[in-house]
This record gives sequence, structure tokens and C-alpha cells, in this order.
Amino acid sequence: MMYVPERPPVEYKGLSLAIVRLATKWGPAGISLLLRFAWGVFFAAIVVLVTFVWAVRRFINPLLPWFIRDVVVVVGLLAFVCIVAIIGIWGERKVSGRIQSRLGPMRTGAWHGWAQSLADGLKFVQKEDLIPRDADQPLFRLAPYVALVPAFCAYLTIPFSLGWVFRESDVGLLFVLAMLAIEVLGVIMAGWASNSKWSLYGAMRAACQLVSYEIPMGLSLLAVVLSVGSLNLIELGRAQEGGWFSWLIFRNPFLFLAFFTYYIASLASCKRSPFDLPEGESELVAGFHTEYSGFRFVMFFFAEYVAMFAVSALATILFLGGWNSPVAGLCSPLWFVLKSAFLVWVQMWFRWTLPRIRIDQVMHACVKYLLPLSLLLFVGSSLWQLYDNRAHPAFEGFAGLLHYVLGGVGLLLLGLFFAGAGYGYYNRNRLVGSMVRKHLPGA
Amino acid sequence: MGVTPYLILSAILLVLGLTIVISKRNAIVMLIGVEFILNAAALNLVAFSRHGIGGLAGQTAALFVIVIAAAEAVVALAIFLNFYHRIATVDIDRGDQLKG
Amino acid sequence: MLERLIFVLFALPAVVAGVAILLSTNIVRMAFWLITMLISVAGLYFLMGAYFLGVVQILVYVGGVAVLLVFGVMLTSRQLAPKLRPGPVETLWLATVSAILLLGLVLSILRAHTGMEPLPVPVANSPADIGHSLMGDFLGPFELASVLLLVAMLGAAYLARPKVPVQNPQGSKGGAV
Amino acid sequence: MKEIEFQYQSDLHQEGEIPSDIRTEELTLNMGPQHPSTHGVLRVVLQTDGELVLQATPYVGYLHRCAEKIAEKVTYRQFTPYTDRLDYLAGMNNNLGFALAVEKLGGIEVPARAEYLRVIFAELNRIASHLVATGCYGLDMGAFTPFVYCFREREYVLDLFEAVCGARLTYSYITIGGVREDLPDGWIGRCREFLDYLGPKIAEYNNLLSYNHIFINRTGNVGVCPPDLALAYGLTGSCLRGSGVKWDLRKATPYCRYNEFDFDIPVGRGEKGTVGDCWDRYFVRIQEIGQSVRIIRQALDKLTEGPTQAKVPRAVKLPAGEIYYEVENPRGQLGFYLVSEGGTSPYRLKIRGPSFCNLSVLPVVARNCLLADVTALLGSLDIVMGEVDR
Amino acid sequence: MTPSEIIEVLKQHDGAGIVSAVADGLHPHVVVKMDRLPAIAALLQSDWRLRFDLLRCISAIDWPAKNSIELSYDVISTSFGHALAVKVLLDRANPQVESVSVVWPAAEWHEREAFDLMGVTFLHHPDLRRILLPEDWTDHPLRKDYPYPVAYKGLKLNP
Repeated sequence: MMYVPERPPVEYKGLSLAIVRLATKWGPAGISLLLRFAWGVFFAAIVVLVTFVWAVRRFINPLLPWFIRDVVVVVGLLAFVCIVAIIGIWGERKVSGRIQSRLGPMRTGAWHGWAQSLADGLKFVQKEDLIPRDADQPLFRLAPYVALVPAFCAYLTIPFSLGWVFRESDVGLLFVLAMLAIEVLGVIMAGWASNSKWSLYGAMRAACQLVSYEIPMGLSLLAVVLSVGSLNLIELGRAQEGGWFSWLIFRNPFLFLAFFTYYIASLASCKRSPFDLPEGESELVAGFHTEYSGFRFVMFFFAEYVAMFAVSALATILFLGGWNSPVAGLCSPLWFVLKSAFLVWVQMWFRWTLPRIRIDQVMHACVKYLLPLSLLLFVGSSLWQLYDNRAHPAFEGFAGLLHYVLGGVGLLLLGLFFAGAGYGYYNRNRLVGSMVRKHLPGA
Repeated sequence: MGVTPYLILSAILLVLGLTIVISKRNAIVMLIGVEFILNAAALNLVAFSRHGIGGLAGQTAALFVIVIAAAEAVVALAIFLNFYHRIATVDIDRGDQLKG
Repeated sequence: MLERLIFVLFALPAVVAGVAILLSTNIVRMAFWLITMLISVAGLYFLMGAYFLGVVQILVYVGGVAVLLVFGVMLTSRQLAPKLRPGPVETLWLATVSAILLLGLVLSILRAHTGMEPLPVPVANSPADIGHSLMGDFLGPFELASVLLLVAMLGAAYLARPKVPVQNPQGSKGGAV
Repeated sequence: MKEIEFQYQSDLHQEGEIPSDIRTEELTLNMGPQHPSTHGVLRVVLQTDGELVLQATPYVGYLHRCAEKIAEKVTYRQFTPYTDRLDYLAGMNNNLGFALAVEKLGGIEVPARAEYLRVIFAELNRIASHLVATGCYGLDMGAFTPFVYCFREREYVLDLFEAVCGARLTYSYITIGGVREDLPDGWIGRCREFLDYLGPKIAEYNNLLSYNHIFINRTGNVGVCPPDLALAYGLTGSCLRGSGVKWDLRKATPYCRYNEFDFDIPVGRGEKGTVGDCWDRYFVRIQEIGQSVRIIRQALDKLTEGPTQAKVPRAVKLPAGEIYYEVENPRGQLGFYLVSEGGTSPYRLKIRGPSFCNLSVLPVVARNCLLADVTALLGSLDIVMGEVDR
Repeated sequence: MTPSEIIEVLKQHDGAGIVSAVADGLHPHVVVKMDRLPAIAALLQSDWRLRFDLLRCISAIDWPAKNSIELSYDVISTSFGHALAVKVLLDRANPQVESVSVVWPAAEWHEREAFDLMGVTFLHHPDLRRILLPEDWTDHPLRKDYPYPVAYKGLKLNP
């Protein structure tokens, strides 16, 4: 004898009946239509967006009152952020697939499963909105927004190129950092409000880790700020005009190292592997978002990718020349997006290669290694700047030489990277081994 | 808009902070009340600075307030956690012994 | 007009937060209300053109102090919750004192500063100006504050030091990354 | 009594100071039965103080299927499929253990070809099982990629099994009196190809996971199980060898002509920490894959022509008697205590699951470690709940 | 050492505790008296000639015909490679025996299993609880006269 819960038959009437009929009749067809042709819609959206922004900037901007322009720009930024998250999620799956000798999503959409994120989004929206009975309801509902909105707000002062910025601010850099700092609160809130011990652990780990890693992150950035003398992101970008060798990462050895300390700390502040302890799925089930499902979960997911791009964008502007091309003179927002996307890709690469660190090792790495190192870099960078300002001829010669050496090292690294990638690509059949090759498509 | 609304807001925050400190027996909540009081003061300073008294001094002083608040929070929290360690509560009325 | 609107938009949450903390019995909620207040005050700083201060408020207060507070709350809360709601007599007494205090403050504010208008141009308050001010007029306090921070750091580390001779949890001797 | 027992005993009931700096609220954490890294339906109740685990108590039995009671109701032949379900990652080895116990009690002689085939399949299954253990251990440590690689390799082993017996998980291939089928045409070539392919892959795993700095930090010096503790708690297999005890039934009491093969017993040497830490247990498995490859190569060379099945009646009838027979499974010693009253079904069949004993050491080792170390420890013990709960 | 030599050693130390011994066959074993089990276990574990350091299994067998429950402790020595089984016969109505978990901690779980499935009580066991079956299970299913349950928590079971 089995217990079968009694379920009253659902009755639809009037408008709801009409909606249900419409949805059951046309819903699947509509979704499949959208997914089939979504790639076109998608690229059209990007083209329209770019044209739209360009047109607004060129023609309408001078005519409109400021707040309309603001609204337009914010909508554009929102669209950009959404596209970043959608491409990021799809990209993560493709990257992981390639790393693991799989293909990743291939079906949804016509080309390489690119519409997978959109389909997932649709699925998530339709899912039941679950809130645990003993959860702290208001905080539980609020948390995803607290995580996502500040991550979006960080983009308000990030310049995509000269003039391609919502607000140019004297404290732009600090503003971005502050917004990324608020994101922690969303995580803690979610972890606590879920009233689950796993979530609580995730929240405590997040609090520990993110507050600690803000310090080396900020110090590494301050080293850059010291050598340029501005917190204004536009100024920082402008200081790197003139090609590869004038990028700040190659300005002095301290900044060269500061880039790496910043990048490691930013991994931790985005909760990315190997620092993904707050959600470490093999220890804490899913950490702070264990109890989340449906659209609220999507918001955390979005927040993660939005923040990933934000920290990469910051690294791009502060170290890698921002919107300036490696060859002098070709500045474009495209360069900015490309470099940031590359850094995001490196984050994904790390995630699918490295195991997870333990919590005490995370704190050790921060307090014993990263923090002293970034302090050293900060002091060293300021001393370097001091000598640079004095303009002693001997030092100038040395600095100039070192400058080119560092640039050369950077070129070498990039060259090695592409050489390795090319080698791997051309020998991909041999590297996977005989048995795999037989199973490859087209074998 | 003059300076008055800011001052009134700051007064309200101050009184709220004081009331929290007096009425709550939980050490951490008292810390929250102290943050209210400090913020009220800083708000005052910045408001005056905006409205032409003391130039940049108000903002600089507010910066110091933030710094001091951070230091205070850290030390206070460390003390409370020690307190909790000893007598397993953060009720400050229970801390009536000089020796733990 | 717009400024007034924005002022109310920020001032209201700050006051509501304070009242909510007074009425609430849930410590974690209180901590999140505190964060509401801190962000509102940061918003007011932005409104007054003190951008640097506003950003520092968010970065240090919200990102640092408040997170620390919430962390402390989560470490200690739940069991043996101390008294969070005062008794009726206490409430009456508190309300009277607070009301008198508030009334006095507001009255004196209203009498003292009627008609002080904002400067047409805000004081030069770029980060550079604040830096010059810190390194110029306020060098003494600046140094003192740095000493204070150092002392606070050492003090916190001292207070939180292991009370018993720590036998390393497994593996933490190889813990460095 | 010896001093080591007293030491463990006193250790067990130690109520000393908690080695933590700031004492926080103690939490009781229910890890499982639905948890990604408990490898099945294990439930571990953790007493934690912050990230520190003060006590870990395993609760088993969620997968209990009364295998021993069933054995008393079915015939010997009918029970072979049930052994597949014990350690479902090493069905061949389980079949072998049961078949050997029955054959020894019944005095059944197995032809030479069948003996070599049994060795080949037991070792292939050991490779497959260790590949799962390695991959899942990477997964437990937060590295997803090794898992996919290991499963890719395991697929080829399963293909080989499928070619010979049609099943990919529950084989029932090694039966009483021999093996069920002879090899299909070309199977030996495919097997050799796979062995050639696997060799370089092990080096790849070592580069990707074993010698990864983070991985070493997560597993070296973690979950240390010294040799005397391991023996006291009855750990066997790679867990015991990881603790530095050179003990392998294939060498100690050779069955199935294992004495004809030349292979080494890898033991933990504390390369990346202390002897008997998680890394040692993990690395012993990696090395055992290589040793299994060696054994299979030799067995393929020695494979003679001949029958694959002894003449055993359809209804196996054993004389009255009893036997306790153990074989070396990937996870340790799988033992069958078989009591016969002379009928066609056992009077009593007691199964000693190696994972069951390996798991019993968890509460001792997982004391005063961090939350993440419990995962590392559980993964390195490499338990299969089907065998723990039987 | 061969089983007969081991049995010799045991008889030298504690001849009175040994009821009978089988030195040959597939399963060489000694049957010991119930109250001498802990001493003999300690001897097996710690004697320098024996050193049975690995307790492999504790099997409980129900013999309704003999009105007894038989426990078989299978031990092996990783130093010498020799193996032996020690058996005790318990009263079927009230099976009680001293725990050997002090000698071999591995016995802890084996004894819990024997308690759970066969209903043997082990004295001075540190934590004698059911292990495989639910806490609220009432009987011991590996007994030969185990009544097949007809219902569990109100759910009727198919025979």
C-alpha cells in the first residue's frame, strides 16, 4: 500500500484558462523558435546595441537632458552585463569541455550550443520558487539582489574607452572596489538567511576570505595608483597610451609583480577556484547558495560572472593598458573587452585545472605571503616613483632598460602561451592518445 | 537646502544610537549603537564642511572618525569574543567579575 | 527640489534602520539594518559632494567593519541569547529620556542654524586635496591615527591569540600554499 | 596489554582543551546521507567548532540489502550475481572471491586458462576501480578535470568487459569452476592496446593531480593513519599499504597462480608528508594501476589454450564444512566465511567487506581536523557503500 | 608457523581455556571457553611468536540444533603470514561475551554487526548500537528462526 497524496485537480477559468491554453499550444513552439533563431537575435542585439550607443553618443547626446542620457547608458550597461554573464556561463562550459576532452554544450542554438545559457535561463525562470520553511524570508529574498546589484554598479565608473563611461569619477577605482566589497554582504546574507548549516559555513568562509583578500588586492592597486597619481580610471588608462611598452605592468618590476598579486587576490574575491571555498561543492554541498533555486540562483550565478568580468576589467585598465592597443594609437573599447575576456578565460582555465585550497591555507596564503608581498610592492613602487621624480640620469637609463626588459618578458610569456596553445592544437590527435582518437568524430 | 536637515538627521541618529546602547544588553548590538553615534558625528562634520565652515577640515575629521570606528570595532569584537569564550554569552550584565 | 528628494531617500532608511534595531530582537537582522544605515549615510556623503568620503565609508565600513560584525554575530549568536527587549518600565524611562534629548537637540539646531546655505561650489575635495590636507594641517592626527590603527591591530591580535598551547590541527604545519 | 591499545583507548576518550584560538558555538553537522563527497549514502555526524571537526561519527546501513540472509535462501550459483552488487566498482574481484571460496570448500579444480583469465579480469577491474577512486578523489579535492579523464579511461576497461560478458557493471563473469565465456576474437589485441595506452596516462595524472602543489598541501600530513593504528582497525588493501605495511594477499597467500607473476607491492613512504597520510593512500593506488598493468601483460603472455570451465554440475553441492577465504580486492581484503551443511545453498555466508573495516577508522583519524580534511580523508579511504552496508 | 604449532603455543599458555582444536582442514581453529576469550585474544595479539595483528572478521553463526551461537574470530598475522580462527560457543537464549575491541579496535564494528544481526551482546563494548539496521528494528534477522516481518511502520510488506 503506497501513500499517494491527494491532489485536487487544477481548474482553470477565464483568463487563466486562456493563458494556459495559449502557453501549452504555442509555448514549446515559441521557445524552440526562439532558440533556433536565437543566435540571429543575439548577434543582432549586439549590433543594435553598439549602433545605438554610437548613435546616441554622436547625435542625440547633445540634444537630450542629462538624465535621459543616463537612463539610456544604464540600460546599455545592463544589456552589456547580461551579455557578459550569458557568454561567460556558456564560455565556462565550453572551456571546461575542451579542457576535459569533451565538447561541452553542442545542441542548443545552431552553432556550438551557444544558446545554452539562454535556454538554461528560460528553464530557471520557469522553475518553482522555493524558499525553505525555516529561512529568514525577507533576507532570503533580498540576498540575490544585494549580490547582483553592486556587481552591476561597479560598471558605472568603469570606462570602456575614452568617453565610453557612465560617470568619470575622481574616485573611480575606489568606487569599483567598494561595490565589489558590498557583494560580500549578499553572500553572507544568503548564507545566514537560508538557515542551513552548510550555507552558514559558506557565508562564514566568504566573510573570512573576502575581507582578508581585499587588503592585498587594494594594496596592489594602490601601487599602481602611486605611480600614476590618480584614482581616476580614465586618467589611469590615459597614462598607458603608446603601445605595449607603456603599459603600466611593464613600468617597473614592482608593478609587474603587483599584477600577479592583484590577479590572485581577485580570484579570491570572486570566489573562483582555487579559492572557491564559500561554495566548495565537495565540502559544503553548494555553500552559501545551497538552498537557492530557480531565478534567485541565477542571480548569484550572474553576479559571479559579472564580478569576474569587473575584476578583470580593473586589471585591464590598471595594468594592461585598458582600451589602448599593443601598437600605439588604435584605442578602442574592443581592445578593452578583449583583454578583459582573456583574463576571464584565464580564471576559467584555473578553475578547471586546480584543486581547491583549504580554509587555513587560504588565510595563510593571504596573511603570510600575499599581504607582505603586496606591502613590499607598494613600498617599492613608491620608492621607485620617488627616484623617477628626481630624474637622476643613471637611474633613468637603468629604469628605461628595465622597462624594455619587462616588456620583453611580457612578450615572451604571451608568445610562449600562444606557442603552447598552437602546439597543443596541432598535435591534439597525438596528445589524446590512440584509444581516444579512434572515438573522435571523423576518425 | 540648508544645513538644518542634515543636523536634524544627525541628531536623530545620535539619539537612536544612544537609545540602542542603553537599552540593549547584547555587546555586539551595543557596538552597533556606537556605530550610529559615530556616523551621526561624521555626518555633522561633513555637512558643515559642505556648508562653508572649516573648509576641508570637516571631511578630514570624518575620515578620522571612520578610521577610529574601524579600529574600535576590531578591538571591541576581539574583546567580545574573548568574553564569549570565557562565559559563553555576550550579555554584558553577566560580565560582573573582575577575574574570568 | 531633486536634492531634497534624494536627501529624504537616504535619510529615511537611516532612521528606519535605527528604529528597526530598537524594535528587533534578531541580532543578524540588526547587523543588516546597520549596513542599511551605513550605506544611506554614504549616499548622503555623495549627495554632499564628498565622493571620496562616501566611497571610503562603503569600502571600510560596509566592506570591513560591518562584515566583521556580522561575522562576530554569526559566531556567537543563537544560544543563550541575552535580553534584547527591555521591560515596560525601562521602555518608558528610555523613551522619555530619548524624547527629551531629541527635542533639546532639534530645538537647539533650529535656533542656532537657520538659513545657512550650501556653498555655491563645493570645497575642493578631490582625493588629492584630502591627501594634501592630511599631509599638511592634519599631519599630527594622521600620524596618531596610524599609531592607533597599529595598536588596534596588535591589540586585536593579542586578544584573539590562542589561549591554550595549540597543538596543530592535522596538516596545518604544511599549510602554506 | 600492549601499550598501543592503551594509547588509542585513552586517545579515544580524551577530553582535553580544544586546540582553537577563538572558541565559537559548537555545531552538529549532518554530512550525508545526501552529500556530494560521502561516496554514496554514508552519513557522518560531525561535531564542529568553526571549521574544526571535534568528532566525526559515521552512520551506515542506508544501503543494507540483507545479502547474507539472501545467501542462505539461494543456491551457490544463484548467489554469484549478488556478489557483483557488493563492491559495485569491482564486480570481477567479488565474483572471484566467492567462486574461490566455493571451489576450495568443494575441492573443485579450475583449468589453467580460466585461472589466467581470472587474473586478467581481476586486475583489469582493479585498474577500473582505482581509476574511479583517483578521479573521485580529485573531485573531492575540488579538481573536476581528473575525474573526467579517469572515467574516460575506465570506459575502455568497461568496453573490454562488455566485449567478453556483455555487462559493464555487474558481470557475474567469474563463476564457480572457471569463467563463463572464452575470449572473443581480437580481444587480446585490444587489451594490449589499452595497456599501451594507459601507461603514459598515469604520468599525465601524476602531473595533473598527484604532484600538484595544492593537492599535496591538501592531502600530505592530512588524515595520518600510522601503521599500528591501521592494523589495529583492520585496514586492508591500499589503505593499509598507504600506511607503510607491506601486506598484500596476492603475495602473502597467493591464489589463482599469482605467485607466477612478477610484481611489486607499492607502499606509502611518506613522500609528501607523514607515512600513512591521504597522499600516501592515494598514491599507492596510482602505483597499483601500474603494477596491475604489469601483471596483465604477464598473464596475457602466459595464457594457454584449453577449457575455461571445470566440470561442475549445474546445481553445485558442497560437502559439509566451513571455510574462510579472502582475496585482495581493490579496496582491501574481501572475505567470505562459508559454512555448508551439505546442501545446494550455504548454511551461513558471512561477508567481510574491506570498506566496512576501512571506514571504522574514520572517527579516530578525523578528530581535530578541518572540515575539508574530512572530505580528503573519506576520499582517500575510498569506500563503496554497497560493500559497507551489504 | 603451522596451525598445529600455533595451537601448541596456545595450549602451553592457557591449556585450560581451550575446549578443542582443529589444526588441519580448510579452516583451522581453536574453540575456547567464553570467559577465557579476552586473555587468549590478548595472547594471540601480543605473543612474539604469534603476533596476530590483523583481525579479519568476526562471524556469528546460529545453530538452533545445538542451541548455541558460534562466534568465529578470524585473525591473521601480517608479520608471519599465518592465520587462525578462534571460536566461542554462546548460549543461544542469552548470548553474551566479553568484547575484544580492547585488543583489536577493529572488532568494534564487527561486534556491532554481530549484535545487530545476530543479537550477541558484547560486554564492555565502547559503543554497542545497531549498525546496519534502523535503530528501532526489533529483531535480529540472521537468526534461523527470524520471523519474516509482515509490516514496517504501518506499511504492509510483500512476502
